[in-house]
Amino acid sequence: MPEAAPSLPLSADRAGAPLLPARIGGLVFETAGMRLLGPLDLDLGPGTVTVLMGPNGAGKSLLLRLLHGLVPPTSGTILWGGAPPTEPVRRRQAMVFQSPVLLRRSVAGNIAFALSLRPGSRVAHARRLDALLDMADLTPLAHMPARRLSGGEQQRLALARALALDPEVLLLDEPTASLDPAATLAIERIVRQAHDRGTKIVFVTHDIGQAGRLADEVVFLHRGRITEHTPADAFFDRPASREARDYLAGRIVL
Amino acid sequence: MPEAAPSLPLSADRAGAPLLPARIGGLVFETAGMRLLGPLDLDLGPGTVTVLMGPNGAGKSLLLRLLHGLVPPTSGTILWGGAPPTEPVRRRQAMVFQSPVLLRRSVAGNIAFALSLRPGSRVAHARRLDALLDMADLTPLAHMPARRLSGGEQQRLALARALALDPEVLLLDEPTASLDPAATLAIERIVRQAHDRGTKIVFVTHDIGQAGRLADEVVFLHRGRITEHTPADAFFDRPASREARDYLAGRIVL
Amino acid sequence: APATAGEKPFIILQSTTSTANSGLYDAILPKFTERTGIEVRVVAVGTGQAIKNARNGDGDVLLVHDRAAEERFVAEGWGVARFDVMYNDFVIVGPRSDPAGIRGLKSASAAFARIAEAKAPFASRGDNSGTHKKELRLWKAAHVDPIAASGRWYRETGSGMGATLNAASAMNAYALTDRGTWIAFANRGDLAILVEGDPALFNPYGVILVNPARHPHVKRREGQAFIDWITGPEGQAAIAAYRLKGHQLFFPNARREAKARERK
Amino acid sequence: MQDFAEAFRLAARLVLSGDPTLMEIIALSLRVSLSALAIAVLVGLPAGAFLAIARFAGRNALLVVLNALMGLPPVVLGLLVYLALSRAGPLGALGLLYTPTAMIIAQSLLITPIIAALSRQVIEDLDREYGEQFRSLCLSPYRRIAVLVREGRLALTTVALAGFGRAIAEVGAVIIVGGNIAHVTRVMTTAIALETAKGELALALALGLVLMTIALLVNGAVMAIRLGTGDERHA
Amino acid sequence: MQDFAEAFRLAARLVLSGDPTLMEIIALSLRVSLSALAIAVLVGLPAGAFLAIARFAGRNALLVVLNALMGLPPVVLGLLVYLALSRAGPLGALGLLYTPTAMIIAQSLLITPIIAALSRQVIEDLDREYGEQFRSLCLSPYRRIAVLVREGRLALTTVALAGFGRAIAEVGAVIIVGGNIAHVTRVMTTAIALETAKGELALALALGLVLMTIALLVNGAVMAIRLGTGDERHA
Ligand SMILES: Nc1ncnc2c1ncn2[C@@H]1O[C@H](COP(=O)(O)OP(=O)(O)OP(=O)(O)O)[C@@H](O)[C@H]1O
Ligand SMILES: Nc1ncnc2c1ncn2[C@@H]1O[C@H](COP(=O)(O)OP(=O)(O)OP(=O)(O)O)[C@@H](O)[C@H]1O
Ligand SMILES: [Mg+2]
Ligand SMILES: [Mg+2]
Repeated sequence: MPEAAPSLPLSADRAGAPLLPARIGGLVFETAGMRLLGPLDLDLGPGTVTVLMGPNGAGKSLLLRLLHGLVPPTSGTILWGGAPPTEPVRRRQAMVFQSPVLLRRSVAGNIAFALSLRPGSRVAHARRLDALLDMADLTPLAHMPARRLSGGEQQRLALARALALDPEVLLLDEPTASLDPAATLAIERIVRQAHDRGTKIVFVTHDIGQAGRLADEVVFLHRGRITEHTPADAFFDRPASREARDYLAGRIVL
Repeated sequence: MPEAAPSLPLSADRAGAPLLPARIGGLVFETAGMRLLGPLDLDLGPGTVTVLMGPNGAGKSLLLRLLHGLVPPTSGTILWGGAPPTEPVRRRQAMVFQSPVLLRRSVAGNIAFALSLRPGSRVAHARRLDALLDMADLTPLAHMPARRLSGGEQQRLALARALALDPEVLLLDEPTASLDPAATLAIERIVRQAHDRGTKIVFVTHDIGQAGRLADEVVFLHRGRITEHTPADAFFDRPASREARDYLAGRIVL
Repeated sequence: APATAGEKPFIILQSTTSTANSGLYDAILPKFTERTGIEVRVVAVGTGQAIKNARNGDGDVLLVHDRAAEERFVAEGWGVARFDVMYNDFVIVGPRSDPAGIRGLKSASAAFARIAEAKAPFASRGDNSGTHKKELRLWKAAHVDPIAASGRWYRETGSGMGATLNAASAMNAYALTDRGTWIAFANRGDLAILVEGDPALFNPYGVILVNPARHPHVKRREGQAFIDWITGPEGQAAIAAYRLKGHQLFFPNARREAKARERK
Repeated sequence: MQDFAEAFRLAARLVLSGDPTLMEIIALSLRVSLSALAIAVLVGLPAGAFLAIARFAGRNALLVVLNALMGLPPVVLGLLVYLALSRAGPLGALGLLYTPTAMIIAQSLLITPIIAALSRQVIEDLDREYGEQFRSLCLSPYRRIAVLVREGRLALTTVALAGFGRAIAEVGAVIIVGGNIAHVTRVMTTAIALETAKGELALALALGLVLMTIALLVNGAVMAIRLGTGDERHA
Repeated sequence: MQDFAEAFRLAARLVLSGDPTLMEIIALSLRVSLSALAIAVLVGLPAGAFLAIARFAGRNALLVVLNALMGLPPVVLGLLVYLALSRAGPLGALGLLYTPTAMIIAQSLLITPIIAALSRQVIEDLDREYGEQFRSLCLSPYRRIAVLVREGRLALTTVALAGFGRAIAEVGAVIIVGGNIAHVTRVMTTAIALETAKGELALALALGLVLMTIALLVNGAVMAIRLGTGDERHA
């Protein structure tokens, strides 16, 4: 992975009303009579990297899927710049899932597929494809069947594919869980760069060091509820909730 | 997850010639004309936790699969106590894959399935099942469909299932990549306990802190070759190879 | 619809499996085509199905062997007129061991009576075909109600002649068959002709032009040409000349005048 | 067109009248096709599963043969069984020709390759996902097949329904080995063929409607079971 | 038994002699069944894919009907097509009855439900894996189907081969709408039925052997293509 990730040529200009702030109100998700999430209120503003933390099974992945409009809430509202996350909104977001779902094509084919979903000339797409492969350090593997990649390589490919969509909001579910230290730092740099270019970042991680490096603010989730939503400095210095304190100390969060 | 993981009742007595030391000589794995691993020599002794590290795509998962006899080497030998890893050897090992492959059954059903592969009375198995669920902190989720679990919960289930096999050698491929800090520490404790009971541990991780806590010795893999194989203290204090130094520093390993 | 330009003119002949399977058409139709340039496409099905198809207008000419049904067909206006073409005869076949002892009987109904008495297996077509109707008339003449024994010694195969003979051959059962199919039939097993020659076994075939007044697309000219040919000297001679395994199968008997009234 | 209307009227009348001959025919159809299906599943599914997980020389050739056998014409199969069961044939002494047993034999032979070929594909796809895990667990081939079948039960049910469809709709083989003998071996399809040959098209269609109704009921029952057991939950 | 031996000899002789009538029949069989397969795939595969990904009221009922249609007897379908194409029927004016076109229509109708039902299952299983990712990417339903079909191409090929098998082996429908007219609509299966009716069992079997050889060649060609394109590589 190049030490300084090259900045990616952007595709078309972004259009439409701003997606941010996002306002989540009274959000509840239940299935089979069990409440998995909520009730939960949350505002996500522009210009910040929001890191979502919480123990396993707290509902982080579920919250991302709700924010992205992949599952409908049982009750409550999710509004991105006033609009619910239906297709027009979702098209302006990209999500990297906790376990990558890759197409049975080559590495390059997977990225090219995502590019083909966005406007742009053949030449522009080809250029972007090269840049993305380079960014994810996958150029030597461009022609490999994607499903044969190592765990970390697959995760990098999934991120490159999401960036190919040139989203205004990037929802990342533990995108560096299987990455080596250098790749982790490189991905963090790329995420920072995207953020600097105006992309809203929502980042799920269990890596406290990483959260400290990336986060502007932290949302801490526990058993489907938000126990705190604080600026990063405050969170790591003196977490307000007992749950977050236990979590950061590596103690079981009850 | 309970602070002090209960020690698991063991099933039948272990029998047969010892599996250790394992001797790997001249190991090479190639596919489609590409050399993915080797040539590589390695001895794994009893009584140590061996941590396998190396950048993404170095061949760590592949090496575990070779050690476990899931793929045949192109050339070279792998001998566990003198025997190649065919079924009689593999049956005394257990492997936790980098991405868990769970059966379309309940959480408890997945563990019960593994238990059913080992001798033991119904009662003994039921007792062990409860202990394993407790150990992995999955008791409240025992009747959930396993494939609906969160990423971290799935990983814990995969580990519990491997322990259900009561193996003499435990091959773990980034088993805590998606775990929260407390669960990570709990798993480390469980692995240590298994080690204390005589189970040989081979542990792949990118988490340097974790490696430091667990490792007796470190094998560092780079581009399919072993660049160093050193006691843990030595490795973290003054790694012998430039590759390992770069890796530990979070620099790209070339 | 008339034949499209460039395509050879053809007619569709709705006929029975017994005539087609005997090889008769393969032998005589090329002569007609050679003379007139008209191809004859034979659809060989059960007599009932052939008549139904013709009623629907899915054929230009009908050539079957169920006189009563043919005359009704014309009377109801589906056909123009019925002409005699040829006849052959039915025979009773059965196992050489002849458990019912019918060999050489002169009367078909007497033979049937003995079969019933002996409860010897009998394979019936059971499909309302010309052959089946003939068989039912013979049972009636023998004062036997075979349906009462259906599923026991009386086996209704509900199939064509060939399939019924295959079944009879495999079961060593008696059966009524037209001679043409029998001579052409290869899978005889232990079966042989046991009774033949009774005038009651006479089996006439008639030919009818499907009524263009009912079905305007019927190829009246070509169809009539076929009827004229097959009932004329050349066709009749061809029928008489056809031999299979040395046997004459069909006997021409056309007369020149129509048997039934023509309808407008 | 009037044939359609009449077919519906006839079908309704037939069913409502509870005509004993019709009931007998329906019962035999179900008995023959479900028996054949049971045999085909018992043989074809494990065979397909075995082919899915085994690797040996000539496997590809065997797969080609198996897939090609899905195109075995029922009439040809019927003839082969006929020749085997005929009095003059090797199994003639059993006296099975023109019995429901013969029909079951023919239909099982016909649909076993279909079940095997389709199961092979289903299970091979699953095994791609589970294969290494199962080898790690040292499952015996028998156990591995059993688990894969269980994991793939939804798709395999559809495979079985395809086999059932083929069997219940099949006429070419059963008419040859069964003989379509009234009250003995007459099933829905052979009765339909018979009425067609008679030119009784409306009646033939009516019987076809009844047959489709039966097929719908069977498929509906299977769907109800699927939904009832909540099998989709684990998918 | 001697029938078997004779059948093999006859089959070899038939093929080696290159008998033009036989070649004509083989060509027509392939033309009809491959055309029907092409139509059935073009219609049934997208239909199955749509059913796999769409959720709407009555979907389960529709799936039951679709699965049941796999059990539509060819004779019944043949009759329906016959009634439609008959001169007395609604499409009679087209003059399609007793033409290869009629046979293609009947066979496509017969195998479309099979292709649709089996593709539905294959694609639904795939969509369980890809569904959320595709919704995240905002794929149009059309694109989503296209991608799923591509991802499932191995299994879908087997589905198509099952459809081909059903078509090439089918006799009940084509004999009704085609009429088994020599040199016009005679295909392998209707020729086999004819020889069977004539009691020429050895010849019928020989034709069956030839048909199976064709099926083997088609399946072999498909396998060769699969292996050649290295499709398994991405699996
Ligand atoms: N469809 C479902 N049915 C029942 N339970 C579900 C379903 N989906 C998720 N869950 C449960 O909801 C809880 C939250 O899951 P989620 O995947 O959001 O956790 P998470 O915070 O992302 O955890 P992790 O850190 O392990 O990824 C889990 O306990 C999970 O088992
Ligand atoms: N069947 C295969 N064909 C081609 N290349 C393969 C195959 N299997 C693995 N590879 C390649 O081999 C290399 C080693 O893979 P492996 O999964 O062992 O890496 P790893 O060290 O476990 O990495 P990670 O830390 O990302 O899990 C990778 O570059 C991968 O792309
Ligand atoms: Mg998660
Ligand atoms: Mg790995």
